[in-house]
Amino acid sequence: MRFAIQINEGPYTHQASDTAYQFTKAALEKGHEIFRVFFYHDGVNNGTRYTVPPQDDRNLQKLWSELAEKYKLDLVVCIAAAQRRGILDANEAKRQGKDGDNIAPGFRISGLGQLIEAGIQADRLIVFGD
Amino acid sequence: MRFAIQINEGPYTHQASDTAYQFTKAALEKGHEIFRVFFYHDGVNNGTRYTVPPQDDRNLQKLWSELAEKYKLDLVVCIAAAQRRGILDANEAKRQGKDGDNIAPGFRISGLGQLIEAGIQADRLIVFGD
Amino acid sequence: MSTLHTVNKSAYERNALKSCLDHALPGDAILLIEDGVLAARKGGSIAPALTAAKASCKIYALGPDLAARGIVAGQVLEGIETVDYAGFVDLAAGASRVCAWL
Amino acid sequence: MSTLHTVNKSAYERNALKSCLDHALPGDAILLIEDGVLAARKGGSIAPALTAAKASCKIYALGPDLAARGIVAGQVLEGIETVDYAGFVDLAAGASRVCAWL
Amino acid sequence: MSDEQAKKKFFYLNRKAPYGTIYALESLEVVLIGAAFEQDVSLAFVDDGVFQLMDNQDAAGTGMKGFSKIYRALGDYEVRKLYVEKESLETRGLSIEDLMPITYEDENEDYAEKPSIILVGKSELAKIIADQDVVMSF
Amino acid sequence: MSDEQAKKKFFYLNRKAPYGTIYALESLEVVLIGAAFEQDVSLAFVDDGVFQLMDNQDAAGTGMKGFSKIYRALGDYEVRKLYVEKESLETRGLSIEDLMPITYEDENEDYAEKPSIILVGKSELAKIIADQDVVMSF
Repeated sequence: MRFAIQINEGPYTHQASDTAYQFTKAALEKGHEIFRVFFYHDGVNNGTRYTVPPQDDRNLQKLWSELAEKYKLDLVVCIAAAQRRGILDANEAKRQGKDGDNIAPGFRISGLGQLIEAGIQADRLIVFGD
Repeated sequence: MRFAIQINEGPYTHQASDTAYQFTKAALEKGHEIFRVFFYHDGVNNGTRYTVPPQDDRNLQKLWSELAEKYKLDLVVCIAAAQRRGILDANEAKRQGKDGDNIAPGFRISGLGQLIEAGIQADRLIVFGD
Repeated sequence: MSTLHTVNKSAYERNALKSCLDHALPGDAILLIEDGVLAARKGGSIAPALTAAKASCKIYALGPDLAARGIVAGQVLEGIETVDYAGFVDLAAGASRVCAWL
Repeated sequence: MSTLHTVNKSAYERNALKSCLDHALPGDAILLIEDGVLAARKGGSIAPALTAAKASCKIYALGPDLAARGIVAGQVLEGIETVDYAGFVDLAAGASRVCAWL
Repeated sequence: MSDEQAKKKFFYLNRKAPYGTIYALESLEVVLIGAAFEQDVSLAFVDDGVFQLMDNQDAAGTGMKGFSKIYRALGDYEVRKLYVEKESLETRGLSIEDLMPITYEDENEDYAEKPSIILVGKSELAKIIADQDVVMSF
Repeated sequence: MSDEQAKKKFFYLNRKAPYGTIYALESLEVVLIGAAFEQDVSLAFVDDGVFQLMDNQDAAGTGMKGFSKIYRALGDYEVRKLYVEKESLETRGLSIEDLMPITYEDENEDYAEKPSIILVGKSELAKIIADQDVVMSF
């Protein structure tokens, strides 16, 4: 079966990203397909490579990046939500006249249409949030 | 009177930063002193200069930076909370081996002791959160 | 000396206002802000609890938050006073401590 | 075909579980996750509502979330089935749609 | 997605008040983008979500951007089914007269203005949910 | 701040469950840092905050870091007043036996172990709040 995942909250503050990660990993290990993971609202904050969580804690950004690499996951950060919250890739940084970017490996910035498309293409959309 | 302000949530997602800003501005305009504004939890996300909100919307980071400049406000971002969420100044970036930083003008990163000190030194601590 | 309690959550969604009312002492002030102001509208199921609390506490609602949510003057419960941000500052300065029910 | 409803909020703090129960149809499944699992503990004031819902819906709770919050096996309400993340995936795959009550 | 058979039923579940959090606004942004995909779209306003449709919203004093006008424009985006739950209104002391009027022009009836808001009871809404393909929660 | 007169009463109001959100953990981090400032410190566990003190917490299966052991160490930081509200426990079907034992060593009584948890009714807690200088809410 083909799943799509929507994550509405950033890492650490709410459990949403943790639960979504465990669900996604379990689905992949069962042989299901993940069409896309879409990060919306504060969820875009999962995609910054600037985080440095305590050494004895999980690093959610790295967990997502590694899962993406292993399974060729499509991790999409919503551009409108990212602009409000300060998540940039090199292109966006240039376009907005910012002096740096912070997107993490395996994440890409794109539009809300990618969420709608995920809803259309996937058999099930699962939303994790506050 | 001397106030201290604690902000627990990031910009846009919750109204906490908006309300805290309006309160702080009103207090200053009434001649009160603001000992410190302390950004904790997701509140640290108010201090990134990478945000690009829609042109017809308020820019909370800029509003805080401008208020800080006008009134010599002390805007402190909690270091532990900032590390979890990817807010860095140049020192922190170097210390953590990151390739850039995103702290906004007028904000500084420091420890939780600054919040306790604010509680001790101020006549009133006001907390804005979720 | 008295406490200023702030409530920023909808009483229809969360238990923050109820918990605040349970812990406010006679003479305390309660200020409804952000989504907390939704409780201040006449006719809602939370209105009787607020009306009862008025007997011992002074209750305020932040005007800009009422306006944002389309609650106009005549729709605010009798006896709830509307204040602006400067009024919020005065209430905080006038109390001995501020307790936020987040 | 049936719906899988997820509830991730404490029923003692918010109205999400109540709203979910109000909109679940007979044959639907309800999965308590994150702070939502707190409702699954025996003896709480929300227990009768969940017990009543069991008559028409199947109710599940996420085991790792129960464990994190110190709710051990014998303390879970009778008839609530504990599942792991793989079981969550199976429930989502087995329903026609997933509705999150955030 | 021009094939009628391929249309999916998208359902936006709005349970939160506006302004205190951004969910109402960012939900609307999804609806507007989603309209271009020509799916079957319904919005539901349940619990505090009914406050999103309050008439006379004026956010200027808070410093935030008001966005209530967008709801009125939904008809232009072919978004015409706004289910509002009766019980949620009643609990909050509201009636449909307290909500802003939202209409669309019916091209099959000489562009007559018709109301987009549909009052439903919770048992009716439960059946509507059970008929959807994709449920987006905010 | 060595002058006894200058001590302030700090009150940490914990109303949220652990793990679903980070507030419980980051509140504890403030308490630990704050202990070095030698103020008069009280913690209150009200509403879902009482779940923070549940015995037998094991977060391993969620991938999150468990932190319940920190509560047991509070005594070493001279944090000895943990007010737990009776009514909050009762609503949730809990009793004090469901909470982890938390103690401190009383240096005035030959380091005897004494319980840090103090059960209080809500009217009693209301009076305790009215006696504080600084209320930190999470």
